[in-house]
Amino acid sequence: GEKSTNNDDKLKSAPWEDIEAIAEGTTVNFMMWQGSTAINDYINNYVVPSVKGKYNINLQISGGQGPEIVQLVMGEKQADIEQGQVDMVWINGETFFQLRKVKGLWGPFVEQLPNASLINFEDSYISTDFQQPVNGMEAPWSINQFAIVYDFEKVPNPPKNIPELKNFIKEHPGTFTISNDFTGMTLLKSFMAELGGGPNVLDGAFDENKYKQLSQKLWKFINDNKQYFWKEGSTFPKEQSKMNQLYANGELLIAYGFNEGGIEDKVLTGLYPESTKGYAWSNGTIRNSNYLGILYNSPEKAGAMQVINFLLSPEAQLKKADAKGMDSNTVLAMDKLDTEWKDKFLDARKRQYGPTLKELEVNAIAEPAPEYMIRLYEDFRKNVIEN
Amino acid sequence: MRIKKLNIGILLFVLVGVVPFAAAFIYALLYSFGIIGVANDGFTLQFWESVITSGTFFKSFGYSFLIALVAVAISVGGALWITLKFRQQLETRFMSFIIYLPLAVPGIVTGFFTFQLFSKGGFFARISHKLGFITEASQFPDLVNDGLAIGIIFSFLTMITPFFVLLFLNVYKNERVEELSILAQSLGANANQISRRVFLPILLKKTWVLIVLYFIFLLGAYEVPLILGQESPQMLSVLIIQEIKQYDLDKISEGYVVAVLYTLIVSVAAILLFLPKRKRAYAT
Amino acid sequence: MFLEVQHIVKSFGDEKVVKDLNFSLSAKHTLSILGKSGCGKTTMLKTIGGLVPPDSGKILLNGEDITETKPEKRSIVYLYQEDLLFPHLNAFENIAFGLRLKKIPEGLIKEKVEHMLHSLELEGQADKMPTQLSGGQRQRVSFGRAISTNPSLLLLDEPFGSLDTGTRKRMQELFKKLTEEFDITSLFVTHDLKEAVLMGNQIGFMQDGVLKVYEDKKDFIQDPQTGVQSEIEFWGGLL
Amino acid sequence: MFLEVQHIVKSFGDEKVVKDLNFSLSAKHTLSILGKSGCGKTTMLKTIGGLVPPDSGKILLNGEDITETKPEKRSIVYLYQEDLLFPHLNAFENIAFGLRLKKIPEGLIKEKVEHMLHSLELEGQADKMPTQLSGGQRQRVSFGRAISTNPSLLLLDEPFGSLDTGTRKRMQELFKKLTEEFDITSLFVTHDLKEAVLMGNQIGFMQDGVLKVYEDKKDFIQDPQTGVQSEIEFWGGLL
Amino acid sequence: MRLNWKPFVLSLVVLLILFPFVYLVFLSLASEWRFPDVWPSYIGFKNWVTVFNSEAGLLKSFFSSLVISLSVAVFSTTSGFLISKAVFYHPKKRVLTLLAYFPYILAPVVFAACLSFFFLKMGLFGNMTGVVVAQFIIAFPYALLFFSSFWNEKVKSYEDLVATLGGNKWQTYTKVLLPLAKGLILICFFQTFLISWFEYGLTSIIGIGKVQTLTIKVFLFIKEANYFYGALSCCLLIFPPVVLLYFNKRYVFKKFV
Ligand SMILES: Nc1ncnc2c1ncn2[C@@H]1O[C@H](COP(=O)(O)OP(=O)(O)OP(=O)(O)O)[C@@H](O)[C@H]1O
Ligand SMILES: Nc1ncnc2c1ncn2[C@@H]1O[C@H](COP(=O)(O)OP(=O)(O)OP(=O)(O)O)[C@@H](O)[C@H]1O
Ligand SMILES: [Mg+2]
Ligand SMILES: [Mg+2]
Repeated sequence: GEKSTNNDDKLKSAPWEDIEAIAEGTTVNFMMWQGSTAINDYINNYVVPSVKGKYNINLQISGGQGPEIVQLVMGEKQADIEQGQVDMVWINGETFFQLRKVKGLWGPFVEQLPNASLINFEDSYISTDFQQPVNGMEAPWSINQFAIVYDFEKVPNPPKNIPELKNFIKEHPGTFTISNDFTGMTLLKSFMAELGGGPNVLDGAFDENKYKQLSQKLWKFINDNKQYFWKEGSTFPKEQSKMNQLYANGELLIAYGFNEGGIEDKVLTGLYPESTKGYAWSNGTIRNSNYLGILYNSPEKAGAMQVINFLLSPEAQLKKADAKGMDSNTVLAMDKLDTEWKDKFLDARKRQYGPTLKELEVNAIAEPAPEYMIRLYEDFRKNVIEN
Repeated sequence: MRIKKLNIGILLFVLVGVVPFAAAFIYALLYSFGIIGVANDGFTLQFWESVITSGTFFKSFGYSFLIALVAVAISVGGALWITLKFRQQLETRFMSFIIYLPLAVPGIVTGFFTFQLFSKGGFFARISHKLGFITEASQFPDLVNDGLAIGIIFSFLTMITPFFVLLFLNVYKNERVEELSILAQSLGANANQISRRVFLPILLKKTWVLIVLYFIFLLGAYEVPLILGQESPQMLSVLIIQEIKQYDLDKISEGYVVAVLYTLIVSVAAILLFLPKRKRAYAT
Repeated sequence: MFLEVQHIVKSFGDEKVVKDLNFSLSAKHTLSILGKSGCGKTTMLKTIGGLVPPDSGKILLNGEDITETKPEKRSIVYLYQEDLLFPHLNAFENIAFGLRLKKIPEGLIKEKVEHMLHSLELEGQADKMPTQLSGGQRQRVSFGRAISTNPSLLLLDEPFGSLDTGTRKRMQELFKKLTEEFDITSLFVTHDLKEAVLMGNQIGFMQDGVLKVYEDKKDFIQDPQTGVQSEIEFWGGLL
Repeated sequence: MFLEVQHIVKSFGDEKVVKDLNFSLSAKHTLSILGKSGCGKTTMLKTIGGLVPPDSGKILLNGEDITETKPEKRSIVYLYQEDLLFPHLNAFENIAFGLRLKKIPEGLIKEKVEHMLHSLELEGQADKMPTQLSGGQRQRVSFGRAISTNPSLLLLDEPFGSLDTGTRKRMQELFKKLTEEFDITSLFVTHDLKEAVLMGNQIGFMQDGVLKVYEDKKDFIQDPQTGVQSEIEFWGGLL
Repeated sequence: MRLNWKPFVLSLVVLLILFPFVYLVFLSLASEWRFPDVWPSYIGFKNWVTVFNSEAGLLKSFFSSLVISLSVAVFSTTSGFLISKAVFYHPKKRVLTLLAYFPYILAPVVFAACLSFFFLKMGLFGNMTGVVVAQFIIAFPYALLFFSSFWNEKVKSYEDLVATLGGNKWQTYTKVLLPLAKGLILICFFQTFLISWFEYGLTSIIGIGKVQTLTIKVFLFIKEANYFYGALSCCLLIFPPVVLLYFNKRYVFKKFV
């Protein structure tokens, strides 16, 4: 145990050539969400063969998102497993917060990655996750913004603020809802910011008073208008995916989600109608990044670093930005790239249906402190669902 | 010699059938008191307190209980009826294959399928729209994710009724119910009396244990209520997993409290139900 | 004639088990039937009871053609050769079964069944389940159940085969008493010559799928085929 | 003595079924056993066969204490009262069963079983499954299965109860022939007085859980309790 | 003549049973199908092509699923049959049976969550052996209870009969017990195969996605947004057992139903 910890510590300061040497020929386990064909296609048919070819690394993918990763880490901690089963994970702020809490991440490691130099860490949407500085404990993989999704043929004028939403659901009862998960709570955070009077109201550390005051207003708004929600507000979809299905089959007129609503992919696969569009709330919606981390007991930390470095390379990021493919926004800063790559990025296939990150930029809000999320979960259940 | 041989079997049984359960239960118990768990720091009653005072568990338990009860009652009733009326027809080669088919459909597929059919934008809603019964999706009746758990119960029915039909057909054969029925007839029983005094008691007596087990199985069902259930009250497994996987790591133990409470209640019920020597039970 | 059986034929595959069965029986009479093992006695009874459909022929009960009638509509009780008891009921309830169907008041049922248990020499066995009874006890329970419903036609397939001589004798007496009391007509298959002679108003001998009914018991006793003569010899020789 | 049974006691619950059973039997002898229905005959045989553990007492076979020996090691064959045939095997295979266990060559089995089927008057029934056989045919198959293994001790529980007089006689002769040929010792439970007299070298009468073995057949015939006398009277009266 | 309603009801039942299979296949071929359209605007193999292209190693998953499920079915059916005999002939049968119920009482998902710790400790994590053992623990009590009704007085009599005819334990099994239980054994095999085939929660925890069974591969799609892919996944899940059932039916149905 002692020795491997020492070796791991050395990795943090080792020159990249050493790391590359250690990484050569290793098998790296990557746990990630596998629920999309576009993402699986990118990973299985591009990333896996590429790292094999370039670095002779066997990249093995296992399925699992936030809760599974947290459970795995907690389980392995509990059982004192020194050689963990998973090396690297794909996480968002929610999981980052949880993993930090149980000290499940290894790092900092980001600065050592050669491709990290192409990322603008000045950008607070990249360097701060859930109001917590990332500090090199996780590498940004892509950046995206929460967006509202609608069908412009059915709804020519979608609501852009709370009063408009109120009128909209009175006109179209049963066509709007809040998913009782990360996505729904994120929407509620933007609502809370709006009720507080501006996009930056929730910035900074958690403020109990502010929360109490604003959430009161929020619950009042929801409860007063619940009867116009989906199923008259008697219940709410458990997950965002369920809400998306309801939108897809025509039950809901409005949906929402990260990754600019995930519209492009869903239209291309025939789930959403081609008349689907996305936009940002006028008071702003949350913009954040998602990240790649290395677990505290990863047996192949060097291999994982190598893979992450590859994932941050212009080549991999460009491929990932393809609107017909995984369609995610690069975290690379255009001004740090060679012109050759810059041009390629500018020439990359553009979205046909979904909004671009640029279009939403003006209405971006930073993710508030994690405590807001915890409290919203609890109080949404107490004050709305069980009410 | 004879005794010794049996004991190896029993030993294996305990090893595979009992030890894992006991270990899992103890693990959950320790977790519920905060004794283990990475995010916990030592023994506390706080999780038990908060679960018991919030009342969510008991609501959930009652809700699950009712759903499982209704589903088991209807499907046992239906399966008995089918066995009674269609026994001969079901024995043909084609039918005997057909009735096995539903066993190849797992809960998650049933849930998925039920949702596709019965949601407000689903298959039947579209047909209703085409036929002019409704003009908008929201007018379609609430059949999934609904308060009365219609969708869940429907799924449960399609899952367990075929099983019960197969079970009853078998018992019917093995216990010579056919011959006993004819005997009862010649003793003057009419069709109704045969069902009540021969068919039902023999079949139910032979199978009640399995019926109770299926009830428990439904009580702890996860996938179907996850897809078709509502947010409050939820069925127990959904509640437990939600708590265990929750965002707030400090409260994960509450999930284990619910699990332990649930296990205790059902165990006590099972002991009361199964253990007393039943006077009329005949050797099986 | 109460029961008339006309030209009944029944085969299993190529094997003609019952060939042209013809006989009739007056009401309140008992016809004893003897015959070699496997000669078709059980098949005949089951055909009359409606449990096995005949290939051809006719059965009349009280002048009515019942060949196509379902077993439960025939008001004929068939007593199985093997003792078929309801596995979920104890001895008491097995006997009470037919009575309960008739909605007889509880008190009366209890009285009747207890009386029957007493006559069957089964006191103290009332609460036993079928698997806990001895072979002869099961047979008696099954007999008691059949006879306590007072059927108009009773088909008995070796009802006392597993009983010792003493018990058998008392059961025979019980049977006689009850058939007289309740005007029961019956076919009585047995392998016991003595029993056949004692129980039957008439005696039939089945051979090669054909039933020969003796007009008179005398004829039966004198017929060397039946084995009565050798029996007389045997017992005489023991003196 | 070949078989010695000493102080065997067996109760079911409160009911003492076998009380202090004591008897012995020489090799190659047959002991006929009579007794009232439910008196404990089956229980006694099962205890000797090792299928029911006695509450106390001792069983010696050939001088060796076998009370704790497993049934398959006793080389005692018990023939069930009800005809218990393997439902998945036809008549031929049921009879061949014991032989197959001994890994006798196929040709020999075929020969032996066919011979046995012939002796049992079951030609043409070889391919039938148990449910297709008549009561008496089943009983004969089950008898044939038991005896074809040539056990050293054979326990028969009413082996011929469902047979007609003629067949029964021939089976009795077959049994005599085979026991002599293969030196089989046996206990023979029957309800038929004649059979008891014919088959047994000795006769035992079971009552109240105790077996009384008559020294001499004469004593048995003269004992009014056994019913032989009334039988003699009956048949004499028919003349 | 009274109208005979049975054939109608029966036909309806057949339709109801077949409908899901047909509908799922249909849905997996559809695309762009929304309320209130009664007919999809696209029918074709687009979804199948996309999924088979993006999901590398589907075939490999299929075979590892097959290996796992067959092992679990074989182990649990065999041990269930053998051990159930010891349990249901034991004088303390009632207590033992009760103990066998308990794994059911602890809801399966919870059972899985609690067991993972011990699997981690024993090094049975993230490999095929671990998954087989874990699924075996779930399937075993099922198999055990499944055979409870088999061990009755009658079977005991057959066993005794073999014993008095001089047969040893092995012969009792091969010549009588197994042939008698053949139908039940096949059904139990099929059921435990299904338990293993459909097992998701436990497999995903113990196998942590490294043991990629078919179920693990396709499960996400059922839950995720694109229900056309979901239907496709359902097809992948349910048709292999149906095929197995079809090939099995000759054996199963003769003896059974
Ligand atoms: N398993 C059991 N549980 C309780 N009582 C039993 C059991 N087996 C037998 N008995 C009782 O023990 C007594 C003797 O039974 P046994 O079968 O030995 O009689 P038997 O002499 O063979 O009678 P029969 O001639 O009628 O076959 C009967 O009263 C019977 O009810
Ligand atoms: N289902 C069947 N299939 C084929 N053959 C059968 C079937 N039932 C009876 N048999 C045959 O028909 C013949 C007559 O059988 P049945 O049972 O009527 O005889 P039985 O006179 O009652 O004989 P026992 O006195 O031995 O009971 C026998 O040879 C028997 O094997
Ligand atoms: Mg017969
Ligand atoms: Mg007996």
